[in-house]
Amino acid sequence: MQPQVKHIIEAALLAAGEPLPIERLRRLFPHDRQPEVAAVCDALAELAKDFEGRGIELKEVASGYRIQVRAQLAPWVAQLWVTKPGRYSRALLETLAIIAYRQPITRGEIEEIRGVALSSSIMRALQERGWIRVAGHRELPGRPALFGTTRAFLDYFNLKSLNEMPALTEIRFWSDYDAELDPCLAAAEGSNTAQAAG
Amino acid sequence: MQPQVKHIIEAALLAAGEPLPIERLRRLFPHDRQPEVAAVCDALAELAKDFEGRGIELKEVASGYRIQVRAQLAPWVAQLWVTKPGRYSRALLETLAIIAYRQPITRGEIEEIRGVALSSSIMRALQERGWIRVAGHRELPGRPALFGTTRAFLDYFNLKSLNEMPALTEIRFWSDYDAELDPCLAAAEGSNTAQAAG
Amino acid sequence: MAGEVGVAKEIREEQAHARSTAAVAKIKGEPLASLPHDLYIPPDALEVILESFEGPLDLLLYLIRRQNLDILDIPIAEITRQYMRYVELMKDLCLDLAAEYLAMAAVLAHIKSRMLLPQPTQEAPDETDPRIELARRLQEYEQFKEAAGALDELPRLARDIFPGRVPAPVRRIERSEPVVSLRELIMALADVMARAEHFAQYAVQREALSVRQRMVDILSRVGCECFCALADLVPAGEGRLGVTVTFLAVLELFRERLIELRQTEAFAPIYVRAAAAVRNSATPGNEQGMNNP
Repeated sequence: MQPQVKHIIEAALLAAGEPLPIERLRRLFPHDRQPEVAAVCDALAELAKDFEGRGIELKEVASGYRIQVRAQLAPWVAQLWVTKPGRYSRALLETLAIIAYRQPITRGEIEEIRGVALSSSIMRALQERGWIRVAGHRELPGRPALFGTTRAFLDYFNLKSLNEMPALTEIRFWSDYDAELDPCLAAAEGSNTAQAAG
Repeated sequence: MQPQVKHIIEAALLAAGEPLPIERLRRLFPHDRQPEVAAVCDALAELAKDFEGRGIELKEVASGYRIQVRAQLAPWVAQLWVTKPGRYSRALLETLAIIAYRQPITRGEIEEIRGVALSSSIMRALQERGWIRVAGHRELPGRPALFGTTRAFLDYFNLKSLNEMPALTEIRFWSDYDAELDPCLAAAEGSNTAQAAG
Repeated sequence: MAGEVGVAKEIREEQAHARSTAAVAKIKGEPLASLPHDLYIPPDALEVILESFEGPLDLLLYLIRRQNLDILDIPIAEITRQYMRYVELMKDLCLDLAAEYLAMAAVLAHIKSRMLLPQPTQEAPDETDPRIELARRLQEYEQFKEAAGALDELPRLARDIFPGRVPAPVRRIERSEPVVSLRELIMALADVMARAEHFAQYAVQREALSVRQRMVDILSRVGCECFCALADLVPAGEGRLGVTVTFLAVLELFRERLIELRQTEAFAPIYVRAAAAVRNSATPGNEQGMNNP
């Protein structure tokens, strides 16, 4: 008996060990019997529904779909491993955050924002983890490399796209401050200031 | 809400990546709330039942329990690891082209034309692919094999006979022409041109 | 270590001083009478704290935040004094003081000197006010400092996210063959030709190709039959050209001593067979090629 499309997809997602995009799921089937993209999507939706109320969930991340333990059950499952994953240094996290929000960005620009020189070991560590890559070069003397984040970065942090990253706090401008300082002035200049700040 | 024992066990078995014995499954829970062995066994039996008719199954192996893909789904899941076709080396393509135009030809003669020694792996690869064969031997010391192309070679390149291969004078024109073209454009048009030439 | 404790004491005094003088600080324009108590820093922890600053911007932010000052209205003179204290302390503790700390000290001193100059009070700070640039840099840095914290909080693999991974039945992995286009093949040959200047001696014309093919056809045919009538080697329907091509191929094969020709008497049919050596070794009819010796 031919297994259902959704069961084949479930088995493949669990066997793959990495997120699988829809195209790769379609290629599990012989050429002449490849399900349409819509059919694969339907099967994925059914799977997600089957998992409701259970310990696992279907999650779409940047490079495709994966089956993972539901967040609520993570504390139990984490008991399986004695050693806990290490922490990342603030310098590494700040660098990664700047690249994620400001990409493509050169090393010099990162240093400008952080106000300190950037150690090579941090950039190497980020590249070795596959979280950042050289996305191009800026047309400046020395053609400095432009860095950007990878799909692996998004996968690691359980994100589907950069849009899902937490929003940055807004930068206030001097004009905002003036408005707060002097309500009368603010009333008079209201529209101008808002535009300048926007 | 406290998740069901069965769902915690399912999540742990899926995340572990190795078989888990019953004792290890019990230790997922806090000391004072560890389920009895019988309760774990019940949960495992329920899980096995849940998996019926699906792409995965619960299996007891020597070191414990694990969830695995059902054997019937192997044909589909194995597609995940079908390697993408590689590319042939320049040397192999040149060798094949020389044999096609100069057959029957000995290995030494191919080397003379190319100006470099010919590796055995290239000739073996071409023979394994079924594109060349030994058509005879030249009556010289050592009786070197004479190579020629096969019908499979013609079939692959969609040719009825060797006559349909472009004349060498045309080739010279092509290469001059390509040098002027943007390399990307030339690559993109590769298949079209090949069809036109065939 | 005594010196370190001494400096630490100084720092605490300085912090107390900052608290007492911070009454000038404004939060959203409101003067603050008293500030929340700053954290008491035990002397042993000082070094750890100082080492934990990510740079001059981080240190400045710390000084501003611990006094609940508004980044847009920093009391430059006071902050500069505090900043220099920390920089001196880092020097005293022989911390690897990055040059950036000193560069920032210069920026602060520059701003301070400008503030001392008389300014037209009624006008809003113009574009050249160096405090604007400092406030922008501080805010921008703080943005990413917070973003780094948020990134750290995101669920991540192996800590919060556990993907399912199960074994699959082992199956022979299929190997697929590389794809080659005819064009690639031709271009490869063009390369050979370009390289070999003496290629002219191998020059092959379109017409010659059919002779070459016929040579191989004949060779494989005579390999499997003992004797073959020359006439039978000419495929029907090829006309005069077919006869010519076959004849040329036979002559070429004969010249290369790959075939033997037999004629029992004058004008009798001519028979072709593979040369003795070819006969013994060729694998006739095996289109898929033979295994390498």
